Amino acid sequence: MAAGGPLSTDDLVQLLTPAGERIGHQQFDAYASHLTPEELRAMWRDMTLVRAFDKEATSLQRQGELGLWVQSWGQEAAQIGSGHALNSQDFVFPSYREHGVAHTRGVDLVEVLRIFRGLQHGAWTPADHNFHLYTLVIGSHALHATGYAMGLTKDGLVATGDPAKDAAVVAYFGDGATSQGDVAEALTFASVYDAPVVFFVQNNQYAISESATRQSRVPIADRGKGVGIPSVRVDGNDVIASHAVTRWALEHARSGQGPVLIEAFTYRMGAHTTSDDPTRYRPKAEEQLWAERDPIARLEAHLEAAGELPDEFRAEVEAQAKALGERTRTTVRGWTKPDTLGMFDHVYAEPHASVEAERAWFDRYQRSFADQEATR
Amino acid sequence: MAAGGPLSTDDLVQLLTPAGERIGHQQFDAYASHLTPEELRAMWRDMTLVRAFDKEATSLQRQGELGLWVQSWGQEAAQIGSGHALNSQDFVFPSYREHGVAHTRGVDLVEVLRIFRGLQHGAWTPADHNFHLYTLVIGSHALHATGYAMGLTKDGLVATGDPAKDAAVVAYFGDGATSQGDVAEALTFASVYDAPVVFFVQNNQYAISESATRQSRVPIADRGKGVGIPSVRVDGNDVIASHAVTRWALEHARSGQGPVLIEAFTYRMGAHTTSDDPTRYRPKAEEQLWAERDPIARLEAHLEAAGELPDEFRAEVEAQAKALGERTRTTVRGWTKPDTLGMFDHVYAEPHASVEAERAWFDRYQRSFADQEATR
Amino acid sequence: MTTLDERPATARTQHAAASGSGARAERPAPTTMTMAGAINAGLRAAMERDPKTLLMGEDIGALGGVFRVTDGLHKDFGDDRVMDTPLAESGIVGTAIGMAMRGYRPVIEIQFDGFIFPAYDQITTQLAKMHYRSGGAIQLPVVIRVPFAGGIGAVEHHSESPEALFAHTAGLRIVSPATPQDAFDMIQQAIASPDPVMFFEPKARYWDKGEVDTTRVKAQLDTAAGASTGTAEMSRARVAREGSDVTVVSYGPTVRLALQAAQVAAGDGTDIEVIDLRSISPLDSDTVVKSARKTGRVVVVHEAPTSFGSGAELSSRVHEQAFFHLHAPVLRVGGFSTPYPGAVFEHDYLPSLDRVLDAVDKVMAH
Amino acid sequence: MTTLDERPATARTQHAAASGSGARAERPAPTTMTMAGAINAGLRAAMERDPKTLLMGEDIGALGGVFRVTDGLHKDFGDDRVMDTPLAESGIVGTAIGMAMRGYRPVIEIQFDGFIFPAYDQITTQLAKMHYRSGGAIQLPVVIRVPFAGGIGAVEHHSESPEALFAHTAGLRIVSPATPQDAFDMIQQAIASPDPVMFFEPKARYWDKGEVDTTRVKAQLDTAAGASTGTAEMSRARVAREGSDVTVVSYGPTVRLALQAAQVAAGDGTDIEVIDLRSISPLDSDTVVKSARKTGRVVVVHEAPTSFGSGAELSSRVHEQAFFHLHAPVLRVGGFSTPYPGAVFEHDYLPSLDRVLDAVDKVMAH
Ligand SMILES: Cc1ncc(C[n+]2csc(CCOP(=O)(O)OP(=O)(O)O)c2C)c(N)n1
Ligand SMILES: Cc1ncc(C[n+]2csc(CCOP(=O)(O)OP(=O)(O)O)c2C)c(N)n1
Ligand SMILES: [Mg+2]
Ligand SMILES: [Mg+2]
Repeated sequence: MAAGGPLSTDDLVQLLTPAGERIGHQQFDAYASHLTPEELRAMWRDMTLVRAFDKEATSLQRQGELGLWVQSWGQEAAQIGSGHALNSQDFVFPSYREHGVAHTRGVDLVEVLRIFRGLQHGAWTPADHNFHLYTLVIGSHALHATGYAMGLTKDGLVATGDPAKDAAVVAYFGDGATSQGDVAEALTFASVYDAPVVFFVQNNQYAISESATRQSRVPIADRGKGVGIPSVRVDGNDVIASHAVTRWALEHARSGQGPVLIEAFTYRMGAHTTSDDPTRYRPKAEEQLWAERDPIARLEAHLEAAGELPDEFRAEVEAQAKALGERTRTTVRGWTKPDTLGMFDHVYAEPHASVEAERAWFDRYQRSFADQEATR
Repeated sequence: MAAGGPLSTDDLVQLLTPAGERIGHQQFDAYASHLTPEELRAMWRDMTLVRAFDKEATSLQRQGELGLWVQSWGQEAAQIGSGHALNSQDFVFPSYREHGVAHTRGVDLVEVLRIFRGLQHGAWTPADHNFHLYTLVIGSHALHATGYAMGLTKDGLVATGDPAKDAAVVAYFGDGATSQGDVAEALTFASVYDAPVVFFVQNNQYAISESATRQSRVPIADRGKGVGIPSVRVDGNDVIASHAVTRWALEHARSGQGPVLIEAFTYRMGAHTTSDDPTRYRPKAEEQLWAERDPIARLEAHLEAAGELPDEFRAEVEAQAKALGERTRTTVRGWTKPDTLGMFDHVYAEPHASVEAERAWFDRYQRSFADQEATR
Repeated sequence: MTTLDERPATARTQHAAASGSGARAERPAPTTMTMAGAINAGLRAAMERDPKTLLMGEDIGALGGVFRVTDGLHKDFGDDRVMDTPLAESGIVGTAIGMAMRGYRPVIEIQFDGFIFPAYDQITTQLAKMHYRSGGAIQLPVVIRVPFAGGIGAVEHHSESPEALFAHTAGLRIVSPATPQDAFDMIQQAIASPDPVMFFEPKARYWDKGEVDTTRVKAQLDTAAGASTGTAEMSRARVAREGSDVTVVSYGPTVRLALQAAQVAAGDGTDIEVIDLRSISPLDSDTVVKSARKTGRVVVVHEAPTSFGSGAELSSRVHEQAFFHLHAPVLRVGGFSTPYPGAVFEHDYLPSLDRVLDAVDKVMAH
Repeated sequence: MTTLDERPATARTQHAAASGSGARAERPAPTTMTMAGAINAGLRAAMERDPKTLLMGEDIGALGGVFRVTDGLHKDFGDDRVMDTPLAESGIVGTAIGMAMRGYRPVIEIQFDGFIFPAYDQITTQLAKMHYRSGGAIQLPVVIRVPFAGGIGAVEHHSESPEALFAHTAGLRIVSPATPQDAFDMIQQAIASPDPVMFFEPKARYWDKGEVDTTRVKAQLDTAAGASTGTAEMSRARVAREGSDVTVVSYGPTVRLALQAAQVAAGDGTDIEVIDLRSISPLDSDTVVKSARKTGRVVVVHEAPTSFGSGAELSSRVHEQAFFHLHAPVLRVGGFSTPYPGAVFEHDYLPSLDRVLDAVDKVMAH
């Protein structure tokens, strides 16, 4: 791809070099200056836990305990960095790979696996975490995020001057999603209504097998220019930079200045999902190159160089990761199939004749087997 | 609307001042320098004829001879200027208001009225004029245009070096259409596949009652920036400038350099359609202001100042306009309802059991009335 | 024009009883309204009832919508509650979903039937499924108003009847009023309902007039259980005319036609029972089956193409549940398996009085 | 796994006769293929037959599609004829329409059933109507391949059966193969057809194996009338098993189930005739009605929700045309009126052997 294309690494905001060295940035330094070693350690912990969980889920899928698993491997910095920039009153619309963000919103990662075990389509109550359900239909939720943000404005929760009140929305989606008409319409609505929404694109360079060059001939961040939305490209493997630009964007949105588009340039280190086979479409050398740019290792190098990653802390996180892995295994294996009649629940909020009739029929039908059993 | 918004008149390419004075332009002068007085008169003639026809159709609708009419009034310069830039091998995808372009493609304007009399949905054979049917579903045809252009590339009809062979596509649509997901997807496909397509947006400032500020907070031309498509804003009431930028864009596309987006800034001088009532949503003063910027008057002033609009020519065009009006009236009034069974034709290219059965049933059913009549 | 389809006596009394309102004594005289006027009044009442109710659509503000159904509302409720949107139907439905998640009750106007399809994905995969996929945690009380069906001599894409294309998807309620009274009541019940509702307005009936009692639904919706009662009520079919020989079932634009057919047939000694379904999802097949068991003959009428239309579902259910009571198979009278043709053909394309009577004759032949 | 639904003897002989091919003598031994392999081979044959045939979709190039149905084709035909597209279904269908206008025959892969809806407007208002609105001047030979239906334990949106949502729209042909042989033949007939065809591939059957004779359809399509003959042939139902007591009608994924039911019922002394519709639009109701007149009892099986599904249309037509031959009403066995549930429930949700046999028992009770 020519320079300036969607895989270009020019103009990425960076606050940590790949070697872990903290560097300055005229605009965004201010949004990272509050980060204490403790907070950086918290990010490192979150990234490490999410990756451990991700691995565990992958192996549970291999063992047949899950139907599918979607890894966030490689995208932890973009997710945890941005997730740590959120206030509790902000609302998030994830795609399906945002386990890192889910974790920062207090969603129990283990519960997420209910979806991938086929028990239910949504596995948490969005209002409890200000974190919407995963959306699998690419791009659809960008519009929901925009509408929710428009609602925040109507509710008077933007530009109040009270930081404990001002709220914004973040919509996460991928490079591939930016080709969808719905995402374009979301950008249009957001800009026209000045909605307090941050579009956070994780450009992980692939939409399943397709390179981001298949979606755009310019950087994905340019999509903002088409509708007058300010945008920024950030090194998505740099957790500090990802955090800083998101803080900036959220302040922009919460203060009534309208939407922002962030492109976090990163890499999907694993397969698209456990059903995918990346050897068919990308060279091992590329994977290796990006393995060397591991986002967790980068923060680790930074903290170590500063002497801020003591062994006790490492050990503590390691133990937590292990415990999470164990809890994941035992919980998932303990899940049993719920009552079949539950399949008919919640189709509507009010009774609907077809659903009621079919539920009643199925109940009788199921019982008829039980009765047959009983009379044998 | 703030400066820089979609109603801004800054940065419009102009080659004729509103007073009709020919001015220079660094980039685009070269694309107008070939225009002889004769060619300018031809444009004036076309604009005048199209407007006369438009008026005639409007009064036919008032008389109940047409179900609806969609005026092109006020947009003649954008349409005739760009239409005159087309080569015969280029292909056009119009929206529903492009009567001016239709005329330049050799479509008999009177035939267009078949659609508005409810006789048929399409009233010409697209391949005969390299002019597709009107499309009423806003924005849909932008994708067809892009696909057609991709086909031109596959056919080796782009960048051949032979100007008689190189071809491109022009898709016409309005400011409102630019909000549709389909238009965004068309821009994406066109840019990624470097399709030889020119997106020609007539920003007539309204989508029915809605101001263009409801669709965008930046100039519509900026939509190109989002996907890396070069774009230009032109004074759409300046026929010479509209012509010049379209020539440039077509050469760009035909020579394999990919798509272009043109925003022609103009004004819908009439109602949206004969069903519309603009007094409900726009001030008379605005209409008057734009009446003073009439695109035909502008070219007329230019030609007159140059002594290039002799009375005989005026008289000739006037006679042609009158003749066209008369032919329109008599032709339209002469149209009778075609055979009802034709309603079942062309649903499929190959026989389809449901259509065949229903046609046969309807035939019998209709005949049963005739039989009843006969036996009375 | 006075409509033939006003049989308020039975239907209204029945409703009043159902809603348990005791306000009959103080009920003011009913007003005459067009259907468009009744919807306008219903929207206004809903907006006054609940400040979270807002309208979204193309040209619904200053213009009042291309059919003027929202006339005056923008003036009275302002930009914030009557929102002219960008020209993007998927965007309208998608952002409405987000607003509903934030506690609003968006009422969308889609300009014409043929322009609902760009929003099809948002309606089918998002709006319809959110309550289910969230295990009941998220309600989306979104109403999508669609002026639909033909008969007005319009150009392409302005006369379609796409209701069956939505009824197959669980999670949506699909209703269509046939009278000003129902239009007034049902739009308010639809807005009050916690479920997404597609509200199909028979545009050819917009200017038909009828008496409207504006008090009944108000009393209903002001109660705590109003949303439930209202949802249940708009989901029930209405016997628009009682009869004993043949049941003619219809909804929306063609109910008037069914009543005309009944009037003509009465002259020939055939007593037609006319059922106005009002709701397509749920489909109140119980009411139809009851009638079918009585008359033994059923004809279904709608404008949508017969093939794979909602009449197919109704026909199947009546056969399944009343087979041994039927003297003849259920017949369907609908549009043909072609795109909606040019306006000069529309009266050939659409179900006509003759075609309905022809079907009635056929079922009566057994 | 060997499939139960292979009855090539009758069906194939019938076809060979229909196509009038005299090549029987030199016919090579049939090959064993999976359905996915058969579609792959059919695509390859179509691409070799006509250089204007090209493939479009997400991940169909280097990856070979998420089901590997286009495996190897990108390698052999290159970027220009196997096009990985941007992630935008409306864009794929819309640009395919433009390419078809320019003389190409695009074959689109939609990755999963649940992702067809963003393209719904282009399919319904553009692809389906162009031939009609152009008065026959524009043909759009576009094929849309949709891996559909459930049974593979997938997450949301990956197991849906949306065929009825397209069958109601005139201008589209809707087909679905149930065997590798039909998959191989029908994909080529669909591509050769001058009409737009939606080709629903039962994804749970992709890995079922069967014998495929690769010569017959070749001989057919190489003739001048091949496109017409092929279109007509893929539009006809196939009697997959002859029987005298009950007709079980199905298509695509559930044909195997119908044949299993027939086998089990045979043990109980009930002789089931199994009809594989193959085409949903047009619906070959003649073949079904003929069978219904013979057996007097009909059960329709499909995975899509029963309500407003294609079974409703079939049931209505059978009643309309064979009412006085029926001993019992036509019964339908389908999915429920809920969104497709979580994978742990899918075997409760989907038609099962027990549910089909239960319906057979019910119609046999009369
Ligand atoms: C509308 C729609 N089309 C197709 C798919 C199938 N699909 C699932 S993920 C995916 C790729 C998404 O790529 P991207 O947006 O870059 O996100 P990533 O998976 O890389 O995080 C595709 C095509 C889908 N889920 N939805
Ligand atoms: C998908 C769709 N939605 C709505 C409409 C109704 N409609 C017809 S024209 C129009 C306004 C179009 O505005 P614009 O694109 O600016 O074109 P103009 O009419 O000004 O030339 C609308 C909303 C439509 N035709 N198609
Ligand atoms: Mg990606
Ligand atoms: Mg406009």
